[in-house]
Amino acid sequence: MPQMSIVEALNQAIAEEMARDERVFCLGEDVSDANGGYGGAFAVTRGLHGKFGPERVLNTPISEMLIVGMAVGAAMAGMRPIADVQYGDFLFCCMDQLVNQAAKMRYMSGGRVSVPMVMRAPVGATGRGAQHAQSLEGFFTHAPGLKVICPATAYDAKGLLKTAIRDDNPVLVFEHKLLYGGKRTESGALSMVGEVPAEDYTVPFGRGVVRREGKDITIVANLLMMYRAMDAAAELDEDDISCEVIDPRTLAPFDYELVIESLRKTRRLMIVHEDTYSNGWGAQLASYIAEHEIYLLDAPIKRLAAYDVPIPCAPVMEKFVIPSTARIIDAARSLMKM
Amino acid sequence: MPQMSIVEALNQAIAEEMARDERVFCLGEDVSDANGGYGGAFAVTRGLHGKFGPERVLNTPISEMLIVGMAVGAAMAGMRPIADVQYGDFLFCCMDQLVNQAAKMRYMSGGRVSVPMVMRAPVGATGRGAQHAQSLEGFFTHAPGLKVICPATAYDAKGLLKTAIRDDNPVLVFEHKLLYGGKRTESGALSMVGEVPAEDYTVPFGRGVVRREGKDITIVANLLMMYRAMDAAAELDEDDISCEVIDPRTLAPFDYELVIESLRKTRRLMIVHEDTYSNGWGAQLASYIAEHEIYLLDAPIKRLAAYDVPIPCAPVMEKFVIPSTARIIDAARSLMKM
Amino acid sequence: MKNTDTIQLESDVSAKTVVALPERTKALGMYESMVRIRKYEEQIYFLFLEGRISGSIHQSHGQEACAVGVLYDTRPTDYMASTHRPAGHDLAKGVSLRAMMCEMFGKANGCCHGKGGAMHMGDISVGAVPANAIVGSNIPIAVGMAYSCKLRRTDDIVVCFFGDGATNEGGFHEGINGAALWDLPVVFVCENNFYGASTHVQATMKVQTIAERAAAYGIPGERIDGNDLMAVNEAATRAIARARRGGGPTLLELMTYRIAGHSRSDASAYRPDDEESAWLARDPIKLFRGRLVEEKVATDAELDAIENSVQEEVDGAVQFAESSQDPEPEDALRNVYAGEGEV
Amino acid sequence: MKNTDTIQLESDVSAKTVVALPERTKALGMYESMVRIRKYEEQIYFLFLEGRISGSIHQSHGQEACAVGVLYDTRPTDYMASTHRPAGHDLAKGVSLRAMMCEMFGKANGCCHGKGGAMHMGDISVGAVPANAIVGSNIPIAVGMAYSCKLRRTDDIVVCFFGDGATNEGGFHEGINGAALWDLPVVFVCENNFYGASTHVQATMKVQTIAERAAAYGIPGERIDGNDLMAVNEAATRAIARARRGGGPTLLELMTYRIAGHSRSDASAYRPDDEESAWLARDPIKLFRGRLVEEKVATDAELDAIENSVQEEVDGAVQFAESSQDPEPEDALRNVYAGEGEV
Ligand SMILES: Cc1ncc(C[n+]2csc(CCOP(=O)(O)OP(=O)(O)O)c2C)c(N)n1
Ligand SMILES: Cc1ncc(C[n+]2csc(CCOP(=O)(O)OP(=O)(O)O)c2C)c(N)n1
Ligand SMILES: [Mg+2]
Ligand SMILES: [Mg+2]
Repeated sequence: MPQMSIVEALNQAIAEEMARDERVFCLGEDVSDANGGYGGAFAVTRGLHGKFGPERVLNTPISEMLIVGMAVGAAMAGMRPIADVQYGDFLFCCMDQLVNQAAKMRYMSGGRVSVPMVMRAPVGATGRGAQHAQSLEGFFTHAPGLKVICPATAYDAKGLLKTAIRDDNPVLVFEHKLLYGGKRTESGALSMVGEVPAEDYTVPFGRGVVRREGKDITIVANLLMMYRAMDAAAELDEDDISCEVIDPRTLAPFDYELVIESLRKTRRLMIVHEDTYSNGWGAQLASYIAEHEIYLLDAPIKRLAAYDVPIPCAPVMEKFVIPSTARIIDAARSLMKM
Repeated sequence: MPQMSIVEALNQAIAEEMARDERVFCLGEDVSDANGGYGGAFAVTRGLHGKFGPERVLNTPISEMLIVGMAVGAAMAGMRPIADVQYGDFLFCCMDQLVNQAAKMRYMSGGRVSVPMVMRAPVGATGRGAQHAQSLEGFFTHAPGLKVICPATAYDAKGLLKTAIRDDNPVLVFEHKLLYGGKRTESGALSMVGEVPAEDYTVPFGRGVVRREGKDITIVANLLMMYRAMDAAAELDEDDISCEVIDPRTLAPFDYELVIESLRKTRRLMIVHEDTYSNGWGAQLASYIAEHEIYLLDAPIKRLAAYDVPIPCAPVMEKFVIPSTARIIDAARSLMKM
Repeated sequence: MKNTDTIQLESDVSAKTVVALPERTKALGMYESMVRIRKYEEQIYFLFLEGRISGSIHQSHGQEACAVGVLYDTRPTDYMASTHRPAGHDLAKGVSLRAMMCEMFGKANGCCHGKGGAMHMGDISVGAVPANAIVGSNIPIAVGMAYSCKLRRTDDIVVCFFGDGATNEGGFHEGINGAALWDLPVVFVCENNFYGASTHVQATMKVQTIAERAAAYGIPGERIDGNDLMAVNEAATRAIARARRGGGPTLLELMTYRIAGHSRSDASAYRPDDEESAWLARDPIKLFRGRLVEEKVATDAELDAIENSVQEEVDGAVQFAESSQDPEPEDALRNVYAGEGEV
Repeated sequence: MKNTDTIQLESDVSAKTVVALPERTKALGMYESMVRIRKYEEQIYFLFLEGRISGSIHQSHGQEACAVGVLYDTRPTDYMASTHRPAGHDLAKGVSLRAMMCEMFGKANGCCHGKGGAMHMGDISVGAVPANAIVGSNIPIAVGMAYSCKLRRTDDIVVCFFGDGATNEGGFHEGINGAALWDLPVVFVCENNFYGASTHVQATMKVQTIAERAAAYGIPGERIDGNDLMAVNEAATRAIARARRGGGPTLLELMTYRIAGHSRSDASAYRPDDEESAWLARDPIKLFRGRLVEEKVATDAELDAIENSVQEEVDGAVQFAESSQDPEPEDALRNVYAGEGEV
């Protein structure tokens, strides 16, 4: 099977869907690479201009409301836009178009209008300060009408993005800057290269995946944190603490069932994300388990998240704020003692 | 003690603070009542123009980014603006100014700049459809750097708003349209009139209040839902189910201690809000208890919230979506059986 | 804040040449369409007073010539994006009055199945997308719909309505700039009724007209008497033709006045009496009717007959709506997401 | 997308009369200020190459005359609101170079205590508010600062910088409209360097100049050669004076060019070589130095001495920063909220 980075997988997904369905098009700032342009701030749309031309790979002014509003409007008119605003933090500049418009439009029309659009947004802290660092999944899992996905492998990136493009609802795709593995590598980046089938495939929404089996603790972690959880699990193995690591892959819909199934075995739950502690997406998962499956638990639910601060720029502080492998290991050890 | 509505209490708080501190001013669409203007969409700023003039009661264009951006800038320059955008839903139009700017500015400056501003926003469903109905507390409890309050009585409205105005941080004030008790009454509105001391007082942030003592179930509920919880508690009393009702009053900071203290007695927790179920503010509270005080619980945590849908317009559906007194009663009864 | 502008505007406007009436079928069709809007909204207002429906409405009373003048010649496949004040636009675009009335009653057979309500009225099957209650936010959406016309190589166009107040929103700027940049087929129609809620337009911007803002985007902008049905129709015809042939967007500023308050509960205390009565005298339906009779296109009796038949239509719609089924409460859980059993 | 504009602009600009040099102290001060920006940013760039600092930076290399020409005569009590490309503005406004260097190294004694980083540099004590990395969002904030000047009855003013790309943001429209409406003391300075990231300004708007957008708000707009220090200074002086006396805002469009890439990792593949070399020949520091020598305000030796002393300052700052303390990791938890023990 071909090996590729997440950037390449995302790029392939878009290219294949654009070839398959002429309703699909991309728009955003610098998405085109015509005449030396970027092909996306993280090169995800590189090469598409050459294949599909400027109308279907539309460079826009720096106008987030325009970008997302156009995506909403074009989607309502039957197209399948894929919008890009470069950094997740900038979604706040067009939040009305996402939460008041994209999310509510179908419902307000009594189901007579659909908004089949995709909004891609990179998240994660990379030494650029608080306005280029936020992990904001929890804002969007709080908006009924939106679907929210967060692929962490090349396989999932391609398969989930294809599902998103074919879905008849607005889908937010959170990608992690340190997992892209493209040309623009950063300190702290993981060089994720994974197998991706050559043939067409999709990954369904609402299905998490067990990345590693274990019997003592269920760790649910997404994006970069999933890899830290895997590292922690490998180390904890030496302590004889066996962790099952679940990557939820999609946050809305959420695969509660997979977590519950795992808890039947482990009876201990840890949730790790780079989103903030207060009202991060893990709060909902913890709350759900405490509401529906509390009797499964042999210990308190442990949550690790970015501390409740804007992301600081200096590396020493930034590292401290984001859950590290060491913090996961410590938390797992103390959870076993509870 | 004088009796007054929440609208009157908020109006008094602003008027007194404006008289006390010349740095305080109001801005927003239609906030002035000069020449027959509204004095705020819900009349909260009525009469202030006459007392303080047009510069300190500034009618703005319909420009939410301008309104909130100006508040941020003026606050950074040492003023104490009180901004108004008419309906909470419209905060999405200026979310960047709230979440990327107001919330992060102090931190990004290393603590050298403050943003002492107040953002008022009415929430709650009143038969006007999905774009005038959202209860959006959970979006803002998810943004470190912001404080979030939700006064449900005239006493708290005045005391908390004064604290907010005097606070050196950005504070979001969520007010419920059906609790205003002003001139514009709505079907479903409670005619809340409460005692408010004549002398200057403030209500501290981070301190909830027990609205009714009980020993079987702790119900934490804010704004309109607090009153429904009180009604439910009264009815449940006849069943010999004794509910303690806690009004958190401020959501960030949150008075976890008061809830925990109550749980030591009741050992059962129900959380009720009009915010959505998924990632509503109650998710964080449930998650916190499941993490830190799970052993206090004799039963699962029960959460009641608006169902995960945009708010429908038709009364029969709108009523169904928002937790009713009957739903609270049913949930309490089944919680007692667990 | 200078209300003298009103007068200036009228003189601006009267300086223009009078646009000839169209042939009789169209003339009567346009008259009927304006009357339908008027009678529908009057009826809604009474229903509120009688407590038979709840919620609120923003009436377009007095602005009917804008809706009808712009939309009369559009196709069902052309899109129309409206605002918190959509009833006139929807009716002129061809949304069923019955389905709208049912929506006002919160019935299951409303045009949005009871989920939308007064501010979100629409019917995509006639090109009326659900109206938008976020001031200015329909503008970027309209641009996206226009972009879809371009991508699909149709010659359909998009009409995007908004008020004077909306032109101070960021979405106005971003949206019109985008449409201009790519020569998209949109007609931006600003109904300048002098007020955004209680605030006068001159208290929100330093320029005297909204039309002149078009220059910042390199597109034509034109100010027109919005109460003169034929003037509106003539300008719209040009703008629509320009859009259809790929010539790009136009910004039309229609000078008009809402006779009713901003919303149901508004008594318009902020408006001078003489301003109100001056505009009342320029009621667009009266003006047009006057011309129809004067220029002998129709008799008073014929026009009365139209009014009566529309009144019957409205009365029938009320009866129909009142006898229609409420949605089931649980219907509230449907239509959030497409697919998956419509959950 | 027509790069011929570059040439047109130059001819526009050269048609204007040459602004006389100021007295010697100011002239040398301005020269020093431009050199300080250049050497600071060059140093930062080398530090990246050597891997001694991490993250990224957006250099203002080539745009120094904009920062210095506008800010040289401002007061410490005047505010300045910058962007993702703030170093030049900050230095010209008087932020300590040492404190900025420490911030780049992520040190506890950085001007934002290590929390801000390259895109949020500032020091409120000299009027430089933390720079803003959200394109366009500093504009409404600047308007609020100007409103505070008005409320407090000072005659301080606000300088608000942004790029050509930012003028397509909604915040530009809302912010400038507000400032115009209330005659607020702001000078809006658009540094038009022809590109927003990899996208040419003419691919983002249909109008030819940004200055003409001022008309949509009823304020003056002026296009100036941004590489001609004295032309910038002259226009800024007028705009600042107008703002100080309550005359309201001005929009200045400064035509300039960033010699470096958009950010550290950008090789500017989207720019034609001849365009780059044409602008390189118009390096604002070289141009100004040429005049200083030609008009005998200073000798080459004097100017070299200034350059050397600035270089020493920069080298000293690097040494100082490298030997400064890192923050404690736990410092990350401070400064979120004011009060309550600074938590
Ligand atoms: C983003 C947003 N801000 C504020 C409002 C509240 N609001 C509803 S209508 C209105 C006035 C709109 O004025 P204008 O655009 O002139 O339209 P008109 O009502 O006159 O038709 C306001 C302020 C809103 N619905 N959306
Ligand atoms: C709201 C927002 N959108 C996009 C970006 C990403 N971005 C950073 S700088 C930039 C280009 C800005 O261009 P311009 O305003 O011309 O300033 P310049 O970089 O040329 O100085 C972009 C798109 C951002 N930081 N903020
Ligand atoms: Mg209006
Ligand atoms: Mg630029």
